[in-house]
Amino acid sequence: MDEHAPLSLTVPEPEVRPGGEPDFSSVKIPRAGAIRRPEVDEDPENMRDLAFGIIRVLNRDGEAVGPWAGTLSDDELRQGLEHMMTLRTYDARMMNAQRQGKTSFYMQHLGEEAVSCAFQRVLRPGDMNFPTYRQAGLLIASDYPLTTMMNQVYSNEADPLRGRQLPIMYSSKEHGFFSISGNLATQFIQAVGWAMASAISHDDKIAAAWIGDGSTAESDFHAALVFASTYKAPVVLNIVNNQWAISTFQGIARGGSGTFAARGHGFGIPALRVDGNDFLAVHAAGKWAAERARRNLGPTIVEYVTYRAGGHSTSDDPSAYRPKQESDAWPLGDPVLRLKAHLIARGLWSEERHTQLEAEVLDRVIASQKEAEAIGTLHTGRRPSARDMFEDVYAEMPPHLVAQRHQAGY
Amino acid sequence: MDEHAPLSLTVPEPEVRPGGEPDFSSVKIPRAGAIRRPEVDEDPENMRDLAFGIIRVLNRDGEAVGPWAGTLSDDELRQGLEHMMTLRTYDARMMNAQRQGKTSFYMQHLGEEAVSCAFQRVLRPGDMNFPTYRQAGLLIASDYPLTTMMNQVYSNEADPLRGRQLPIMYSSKEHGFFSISGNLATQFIQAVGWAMASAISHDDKIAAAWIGDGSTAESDFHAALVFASTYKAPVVLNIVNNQWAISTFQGIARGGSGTFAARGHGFGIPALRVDGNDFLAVHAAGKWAAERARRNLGPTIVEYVTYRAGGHSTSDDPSAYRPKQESDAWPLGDPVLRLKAHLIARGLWSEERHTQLEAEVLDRVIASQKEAEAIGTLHTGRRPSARDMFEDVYAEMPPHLVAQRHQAGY
Amino acid sequence: MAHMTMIEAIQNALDISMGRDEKVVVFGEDVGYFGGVFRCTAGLQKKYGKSRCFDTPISELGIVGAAVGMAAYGLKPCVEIQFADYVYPAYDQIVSEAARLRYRSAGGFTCPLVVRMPAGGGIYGGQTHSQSPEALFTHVAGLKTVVPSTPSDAKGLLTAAIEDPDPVIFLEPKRIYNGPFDGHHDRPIVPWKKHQGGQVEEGYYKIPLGQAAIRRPGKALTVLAYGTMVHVALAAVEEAGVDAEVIDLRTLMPLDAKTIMQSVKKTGRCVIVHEATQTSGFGAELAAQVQAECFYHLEAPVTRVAGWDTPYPHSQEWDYFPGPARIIRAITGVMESVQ
Amino acid sequence: MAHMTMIEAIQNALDISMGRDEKVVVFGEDVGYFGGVFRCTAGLQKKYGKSRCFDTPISELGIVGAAVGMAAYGLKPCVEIQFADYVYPAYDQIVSEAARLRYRSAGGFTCPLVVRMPAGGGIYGGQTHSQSPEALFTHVAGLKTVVPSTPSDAKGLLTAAIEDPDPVIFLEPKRIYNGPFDGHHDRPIVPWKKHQGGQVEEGYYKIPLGQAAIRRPGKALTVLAYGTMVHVALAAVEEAGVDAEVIDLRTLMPLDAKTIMQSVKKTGRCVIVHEATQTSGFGAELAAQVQAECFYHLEAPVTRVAGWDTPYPHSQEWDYFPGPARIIRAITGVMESVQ
Ligand SMILES: Cc1ncc(C[n+]2csc(CCOP(=O)(O)OP(=O)(O)O)c2C)c(N)n1
Ligand SMILES: Cc1ncc(C[n+]2csc(CCOP(=O)(O)OP(=O)(O)O)c2C)c(N)n1
Ligand SMILES: [Mg+2]
Ligand SMILES: [Mg+2]
Repeated sequence: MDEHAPLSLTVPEPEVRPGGEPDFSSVKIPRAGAIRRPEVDEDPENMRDLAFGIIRVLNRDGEAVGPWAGTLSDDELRQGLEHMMTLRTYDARMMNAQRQGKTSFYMQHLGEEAVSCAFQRVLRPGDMNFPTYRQAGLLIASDYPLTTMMNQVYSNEADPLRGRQLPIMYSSKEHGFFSISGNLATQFIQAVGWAMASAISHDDKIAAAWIGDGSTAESDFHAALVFASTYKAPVVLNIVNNQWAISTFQGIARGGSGTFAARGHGFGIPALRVDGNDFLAVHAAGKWAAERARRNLGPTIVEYVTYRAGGHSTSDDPSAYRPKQESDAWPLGDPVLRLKAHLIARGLWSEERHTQLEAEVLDRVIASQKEAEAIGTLHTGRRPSARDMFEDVYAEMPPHLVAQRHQAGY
Repeated sequence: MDEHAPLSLTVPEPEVRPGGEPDFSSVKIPRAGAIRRPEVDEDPENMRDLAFGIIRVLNRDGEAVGPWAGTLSDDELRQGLEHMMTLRTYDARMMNAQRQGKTSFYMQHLGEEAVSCAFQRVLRPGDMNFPTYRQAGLLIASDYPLTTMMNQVYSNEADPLRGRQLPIMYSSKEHGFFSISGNLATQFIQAVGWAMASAISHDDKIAAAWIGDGSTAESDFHAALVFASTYKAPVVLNIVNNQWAISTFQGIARGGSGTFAARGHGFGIPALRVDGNDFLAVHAAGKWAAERARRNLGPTIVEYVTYRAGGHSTSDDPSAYRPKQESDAWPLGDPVLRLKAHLIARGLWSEERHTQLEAEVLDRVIASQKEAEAIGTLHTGRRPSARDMFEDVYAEMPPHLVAQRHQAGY
Repeated sequence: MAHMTMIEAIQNALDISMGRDEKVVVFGEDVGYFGGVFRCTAGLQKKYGKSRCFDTPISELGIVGAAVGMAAYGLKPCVEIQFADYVYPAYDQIVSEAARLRYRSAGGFTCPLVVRMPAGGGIYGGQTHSQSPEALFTHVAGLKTVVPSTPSDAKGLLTAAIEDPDPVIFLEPKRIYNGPFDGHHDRPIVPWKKHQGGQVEEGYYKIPLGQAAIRRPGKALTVLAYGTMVHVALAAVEEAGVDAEVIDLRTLMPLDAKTIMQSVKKTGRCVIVHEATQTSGFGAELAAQVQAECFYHLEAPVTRVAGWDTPYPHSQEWDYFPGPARIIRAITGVMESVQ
Repeated sequence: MAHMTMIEAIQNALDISMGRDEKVVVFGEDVGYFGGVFRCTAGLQKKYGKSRCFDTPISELGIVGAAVGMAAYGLKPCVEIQFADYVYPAYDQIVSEAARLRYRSAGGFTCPLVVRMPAGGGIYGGQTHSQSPEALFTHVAGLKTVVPSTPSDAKGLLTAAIEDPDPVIFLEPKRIYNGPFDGHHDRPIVPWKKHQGGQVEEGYYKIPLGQAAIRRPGKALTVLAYGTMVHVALAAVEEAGVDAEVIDLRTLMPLDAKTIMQSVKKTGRCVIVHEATQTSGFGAELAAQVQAECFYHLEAPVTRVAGWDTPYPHSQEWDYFPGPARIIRAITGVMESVQ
């Protein structure tokens, strides 16, 4: 037999660490318009290439080009811009509120606004998102009241979740937004189950599952792919690849496969890879995938290539593990600026109107914030009662909980 | 927006159920020798085709043909035949012993003998298998004493596992056979961890993980693929696709993907698909995969296409869910007969020698059985003491267990 | 009234529930065409179609995770885990998701879901076909946990569990699937036909969750048990010749503390019997509550008879099983206690 | 002696263990380059290289499952689960595999493995960053479970856990990572510098698993606690002005029953304090054992003070937390009990 050198362990590393020069030259970015758009009922085996490219619509000059362009009206585009700006402003205010001690914790979307804001436009009333903590754009784009979001973040008396959940763990059945779990990935298979239930019921509603790049390593991701593949569940399986999972770069979860989208290939699930900072591309890909679900053709994986420009949460300082300027070097740009440039290029928008809208959005967010803070924040004002703590453990409170509530003085 | 028909749930079904005519015409079987043999260090992306074919060496005339032929010497082939015959005879005797009440339970390998018997020959001393309950051939092919196996099945006093484990849940570190778990799939990620440990220790040992088609749906399978892909663990990831998981046909676990081997594609793990009833093909594929591991090239998936000719276990009656003659219709034939025919075709064997060997094997198995039964069986003879029950929960018995042992009268 | 085994009673409850409410769906490993390895779902696929009763991939996580999503949609999934020993891959979906969905969404989403699983030993199943993991569920706020001891109860409790608006863990003592068991494994097997509990009311009925049943009234001491151990305890009590009150808890959570405390206050003595490993078993909770509530009535320490703190062994199964001899010893000990 | 926080003490134990034995490997989510979200593994990758301290994919199952394989190979993995609330995906690998490997292979394979995880509330972490799941491990034969209450103990116990030949669950009370906590969240934070337990011996030492520590000797009653609640209990005892004996269990399994029973036999009264949900919490086991062993010495019912039977809420955190007021009420109740 041959002799072999001793084995050794491979541990993937990002190309640059703090102190180094950010370098994304290894990220292959196809030009806008370059990726083909197959029919939704094409055989998944013939769409393998789509998991390795990046579907892009907006080119450098702000033009919408190629087969994926043209899914949104002018009004929808302007509205999309407004949603993204609202989300960004909301985030900035809440980050600050957390620093001021008005709440315990916050997680922002900086750089990823297009993903959830654009995707929400492909859904219909009654469809259900199973989000992670970084898709508040789904709520904003479906006109969930900002004040209600803030009430949740502040855990005040008007918090629809009665102070029980960590800030940003929103929940609204009416807005097609499933209760966020602190446990990563669990929602992915639940979304598949929900979609199966819709199919079992001969309904026409579809589900959208959401997961981060890092969280695809969890078991629920596998269960979701297995069940979705077997029962052809009407679900869109969204993977938001923002390059980082707290301090861990996406190469640790991705391993030897080229992309996260490619995970679908072992299951016969078609997979798209999309420029997540391109509002138009996100919408086009989402629409294609949703159409597959609605036509009972089964699940689709969509990987959004984006970048988490901020810290993981208010508890995180990314400068400890990646170069400070890495965010600026990110080659897919900023989703807000790109959509703005597109609208201006098409004569639908101007710097002036943008500045004006910025001010309007800020006013609106501040007004909502005042409203919420007038009710209360984590430590001041009107807050949920400790009595609330014992409700909703079960539909009907069992004797031992009644006794404990009494013991607690309520 | 378009109108859509109501959704409905897809539930895959096998083509035939009891009462129907077995039909394997949809199983595409390439002719022997047809599948190419790439270099072990070829880029996994360029080997995708190998997950969809079936590597076969033995053709209808019993000749060994094509690029995967020639990995075994004449002696090794004759020995392989003997191992498979021993396993089959052993199984038959133990099935019978269970029926006679000498033990509680048994699981046989009928039709799948080539997989474990041939694979064991690619391993070296110190390598470690993480088997399921249907790879006892690994023990037989590494000369683990039959009597010891029977002692385990009988839970008698000489059972190395002291009566604690269900029959056939063997364990032998010395024979590179990891303790079998009743919980499906858990061993798959453990094998990856073991292989990582070997790499961390700059050792030259490799691991072989084993899993059934049905069990690939479990979470541990995903964890194994993720970790093996990320850390390039020196492990062979074996999937034994015997078409059934108890009463559930492989289409339920496989879903929309063409094959189980294809699961590797989402992870950049090269995947072979092999005729599991062809001793030579199993060996050749296993050797190729083991070589990749030894050269620190990382994991390989190998799917063995075979057929569970018997019931799932002694608790199972397959005629309730599949046609009785399905096993005869299985197009890849019987592994023992095929290797026998090959040896005869090559003039290395004869009907007479075969009959003689059959008798010898039977004698040997019966002798072992007598030896084991002279010690004891589940309900008679010398059996492990209840005292044993309290040992090995921990290395050192803690006070509460000492007290319980006393309470139990020991 | 009809004679039924516990398996038939469970099948019957599923059948009636599926017939009454098309939101009820049933799935799990080998549950569809074949009807379950213990046959509890036999015939349901044929009767209600493949999209209401179907086989699943072997992923307990997937089974429960999908069921949580279905329940959130508005269906009422009743899923089978093939053996309770295999529930752990689904444990996260049960404790982090099903149990807390109503709470964390303040009632916005709910999870009416039943997880059925055969539990307990006594069938030479070894360490992975014998476990009684009830205490791992009773510790989790938001779950209900049920363990029936007769076909009649199994049917009524399962029907109630399916209609319950919250997630219910339904543990089926597999040793008594086909007949009651007095703990003497060397005696002939008794079928349910010969037992009162095997008389099952036909048609629809429910037994409310949270109500214990006094199986044998008595004055000398109280024995608390559930599932298989109810029958073993009853036999042991007869053999010991003690006038014990034997309470079948039926539902562990919510617990019928009232019935328990009333009894112990009357008898002043309490023995708790379960098959699960003793340390941190459900008997610990019972003992803690009983001594707290009945402190001034107790004439002897509350005593537990439980599985040893080892895995459930294969060939030493009957040494592990807390059979009549051990129960009698405990009863005698408790009766002899003098302050 | 050096001043250390509990985080530093844990890092120090890992550092020393890795330095002494190259079989010790450390991994988990964000554990490598960054050094862990709580910084317990800071500097280890730099010092010992990427193949002995590394980041993993976000798969608790994968982390523990791989560790089981590594332990079977002969390494000594000490892995981190980022929060105890996220251990459930690994629960099957822990209870079905790590815990039973020695038993099922009759010692042929063993599993010297430590699973470290920050546990407990008091940091506004809501229901998924606050849990205390110790009872889910103490019920499992084959596991040891440790909960330190000071930096000094954390270092000695973690070193012992790493050297232990069997799997150890090591729960780190995150509320006291940086300083002891008396339960009064509105008072200024105290650093470990000012606490005796923050004085940590330099270099290698071990504290054997299975030995409780009497934190405050006393005659009037016994308080059993562990982790954060040791400090809360000590403060409550002072405030109540009762001569209580406060026992820090340190290891829940194996339990130092001797020290406990000696104390309760002396004091005749026992209060148990833990942060986990009461029903089927570890307090149930303690109460069951104490009443059984000390029945004739007890002058009042054994009383539990624990988290309510609800998920751990976010904004009502301090209503959930079993703080000094509730402990004092329990102590007073137990002291007033008259037979
Ligand atoms: C089961 C589980 N394990 C670990 C964590 C801790 N955790 C919270 S967020 C996170 C990183 C997730 O990364 P990714 O999925 O890429 O999402 P992103 O934050 O980048 O949007 C981790 C490890 C958790 N919440 N749940
Ligand atoms: C976690 C777990 N779930 C369920 C089972 C019950 N079970 C035992 S074998 C089996 C079928 C396995 O099928 P497959 O993986 O195809 O292996 P095969 O029996 O065909 O070799 C099932 C469901 C188990 N042992 N463990
Ligand atoms: Mg990410
Ligand atoms: Mg199979």
